[in-house]
Amino acid sequence: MPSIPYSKKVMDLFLNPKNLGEIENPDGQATEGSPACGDIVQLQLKVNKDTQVIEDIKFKSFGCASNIATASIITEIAKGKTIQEAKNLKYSQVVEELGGLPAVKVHCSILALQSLKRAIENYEEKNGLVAKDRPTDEALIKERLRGVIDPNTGR
Amino acid sequence: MNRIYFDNAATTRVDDDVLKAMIPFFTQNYAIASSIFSHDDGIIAQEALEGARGFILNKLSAKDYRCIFTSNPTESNNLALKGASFAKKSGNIVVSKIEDLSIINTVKFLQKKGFEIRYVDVDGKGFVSLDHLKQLIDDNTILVSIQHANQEIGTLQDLSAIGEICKQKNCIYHCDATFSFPFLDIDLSKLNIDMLTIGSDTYYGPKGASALIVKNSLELEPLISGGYQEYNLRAGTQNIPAIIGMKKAIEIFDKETFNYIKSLKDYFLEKINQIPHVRLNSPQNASHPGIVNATFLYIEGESLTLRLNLKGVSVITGSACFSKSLEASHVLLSCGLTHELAHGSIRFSFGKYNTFEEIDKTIEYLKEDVAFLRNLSPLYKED
Amino acid sequence: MNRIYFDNAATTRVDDDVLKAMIPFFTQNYAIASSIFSHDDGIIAQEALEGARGFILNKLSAKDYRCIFTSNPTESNNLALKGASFAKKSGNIVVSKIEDLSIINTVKFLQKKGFEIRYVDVDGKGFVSLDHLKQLIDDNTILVSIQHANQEIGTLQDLSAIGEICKQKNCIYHCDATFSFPFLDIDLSKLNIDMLTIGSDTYYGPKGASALIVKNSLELEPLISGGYQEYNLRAGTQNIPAIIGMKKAIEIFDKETFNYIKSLKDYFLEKINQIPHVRLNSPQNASHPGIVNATFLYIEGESLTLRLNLKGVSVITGSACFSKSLEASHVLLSCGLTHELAHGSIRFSFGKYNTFEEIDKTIEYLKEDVAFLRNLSPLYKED
Ligand SMILES: Cc1ncc(COP(=O)(O)O)c(C=O)c1O
Ligand SMILES: Cc1ncc(COP(=O)(O)O)c(C=O)c1O
Ligand code: FES
Ligand code: FES
Repeated sequence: MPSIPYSKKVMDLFLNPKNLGEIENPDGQATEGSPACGDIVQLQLKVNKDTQVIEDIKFKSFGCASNIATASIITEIAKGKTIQEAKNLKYSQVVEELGGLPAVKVHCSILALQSLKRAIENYEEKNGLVAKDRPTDEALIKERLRGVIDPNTGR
Repeated sequence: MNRIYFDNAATTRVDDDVLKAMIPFFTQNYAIASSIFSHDDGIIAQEALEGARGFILNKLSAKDYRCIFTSNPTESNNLALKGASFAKKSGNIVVSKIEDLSIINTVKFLQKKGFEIRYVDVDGKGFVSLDHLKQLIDDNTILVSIQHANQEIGTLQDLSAIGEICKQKNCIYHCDATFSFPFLDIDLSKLNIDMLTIGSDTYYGPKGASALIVKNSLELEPLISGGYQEYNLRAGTQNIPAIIGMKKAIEIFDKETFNYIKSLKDYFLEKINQIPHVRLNSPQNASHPGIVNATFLYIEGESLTLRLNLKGVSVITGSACFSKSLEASHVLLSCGLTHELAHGSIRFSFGKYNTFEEIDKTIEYLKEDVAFLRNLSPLYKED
Repeated sequence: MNRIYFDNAATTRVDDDVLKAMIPFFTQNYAIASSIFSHDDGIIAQEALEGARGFILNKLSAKDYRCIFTSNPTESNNLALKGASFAKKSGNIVVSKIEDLSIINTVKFLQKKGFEIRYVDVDGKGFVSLDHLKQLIDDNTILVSIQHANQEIGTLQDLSAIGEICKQKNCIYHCDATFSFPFLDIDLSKLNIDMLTIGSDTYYGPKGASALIVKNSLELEPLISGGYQEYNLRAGTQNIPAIIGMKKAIEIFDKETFNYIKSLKDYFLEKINQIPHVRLNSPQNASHPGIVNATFLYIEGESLTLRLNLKGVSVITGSACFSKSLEASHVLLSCGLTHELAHGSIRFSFGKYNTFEEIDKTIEYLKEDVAFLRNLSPLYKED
């Protein structure tokens, strides 16, 4: 059997993504786009205001298999965690959970993770937990992805 | 599982008759062709080689032309562009924006070597603007390179008009006909083409063969130095089995093959209407008979090709996610498609070994997979 | 008539097992290799290609090297010399005088582009003078190219000593091993070789395949621009059937094959003593196992090859009359042979499909034809 350079886990989540869809009246949400390849990830949250625990989380993706799988696994990991715990999630951890990603596709996991962090920021901002939001423009995305968007190295 | 191969624009299965024609040149007439005063083995090889050369020149009605065999169309295109440019030493080169990478990256290389490169615009369906072409050519233009059939969307350029412009402006015209020959007739006695690239492995011939057809009067600097093969323009032992296979593939490519492939395409175009929100990127007329490029709105192409692949269908996409360089197809972008539209584009290319039943199956798979991926997409709102 | 083919140094018959290994890649696994995220057909091709690449690197104990597939040894040699020189931009290049034309004419080309070329002397049997080599290399030397086995007389150079000199002098060493590999082991973990050219069609592999093995750290300017194949150093669809054939040919070339070919040569050397006034141009030791170059004094080589050809024997000569350029073999002249001696030289090259009986026959023919031609010769006075 020939091997597409995706792990079994990535393929499973690509074919059967978890937490797919949208939340009505989300407490926080973000839509991130990648300047590298033009894909879009949307993430929405329901957060328990007392415990700060993420009670529901859903995503949509206009991206490749790696992007879909990463978004999916992030929702699984984040669900039930506090926003603080979720914010500390490292992308290396996500890649590991996925059983690795081809180097050229690592940036897709960064993108998905960024939308989680942005969705949390959006929640914090709406609830007066942070002072000011910086708009997500291309410059900001490039800054965040700096060093990880070289498609040949994935770094 | 029998796979459904709809990637015939990339390369095709070798025809059994082609392979049969090649076999003796592996195990019987295997000698090299260069020793004309020497032994019969070499002379047999030489005659086979020259036979193929004459056949191809004749097929193209190329009277005052040489036929230089190379290893693939990329090499032929490199020999044409680098060869003519280095022979001329300086000047500007005009190419269309939708050429194959073997042209695009060759002119980028030539730019680094001091040549100026000018890109002709194309319209929404990939047709070169003849007005823009005329504007771009000036006294310092040494070379124009504009393809025949486009490799991603199938658009056919008007070679006669382009050749006429180049003739009037007195510059060399190179045409990359890799993807059109022998599907479409090319008559060099009637067209103003100075150099023509043809391939082998997209019409049931083998890999390892291609030719650059070059006017006798035209000077080229060789890319590859060494022995005195191929009019001293391409050194190295010729790949005679592949060249014989190429010849055979041209010989057996007939009107019937053309019509069958075209009927597959027509059938597919009829069926694809069953899927909503599909944008056809290929032109309706003046298009290669075997190719359909379509964008499935709101979804990303790599995901779709991957899902189709799991069901046994081989296609490719112009999505950035799919390419090694994470850049969307330069052809689609040059035709004015947004990144988003290029993202969801799929190339279906049909060949003589495909069947109508394969198309039926693929349409069913497409319905399922497109619906699934749209459901996933943040851009898609059900009507 | 069954011909006697003693031109195995030019090219060999493809082994049936090699052909068998190639066939599926014409008609089943025919897809191109470049789309790793795409369809299974492409991935199968990719894996076969990378399998062959890994196999070859491993065979050569090439740890920190890339294996760049090209269309033939001429192209590999061009990529090595032009690629490294253009990357370095200026300097001098040192080559032996007895290299193949694909090296000799490439450095002549580079000379026109501004590089200085220096030629190392060889002795009467073609061995490079290591002292002269040391003298020629200076601080501006960017590249040394000295072959392994010579294509006309079989002389084997001391790669270890040459590599050591290049290492000390800190310049790139390219070795053309087209005619030695896999007859002779080459262990890149022990030799100071930066680039190595290997072929396919002189050891029962197909035409259309060759590789340039290049140290990872070494920078090259590509000859052929286009798609992103072969580490971006050689664009164009890879000829996978030929590459698979090359791999198979390496796999099945064993000690037994070597010994059999060597025994044919030894037998021939023993028998040729029956003919008077024969000068052996090949060295006794450090010589390729399948080649004998001999001068039949007082006669002209083209006449002899022609007579032998009529009796069904295929050989070639270093005579000026035989070559397209009417120049005697540069190899023999560089070894100090007079034009007269080069004139009567014949190359016999043996292969695994030859037999002892074929040698017996050829010796008989030689006796007749040499006598006939000497009788014709104004130079020959019977003793
Ligand atoms: C129009 C055109 N030109 C050139 C090429 C290059 O072909 P190859 O990669 O076989 O050299 C292609 C390949 O798809 C093509 O479609
Ligand atoms: C030592 C050597 N190098 C290079 C070549 C060139 O080989 P080709 O003509 O197959 O490219 C030959 C061919 O005989 C050779 O013997
Ligand atoms: S989303 Fe485009 S490469 Fe992954
Ligand atoms: S005698 Fe005729 S070419 Fe030498």
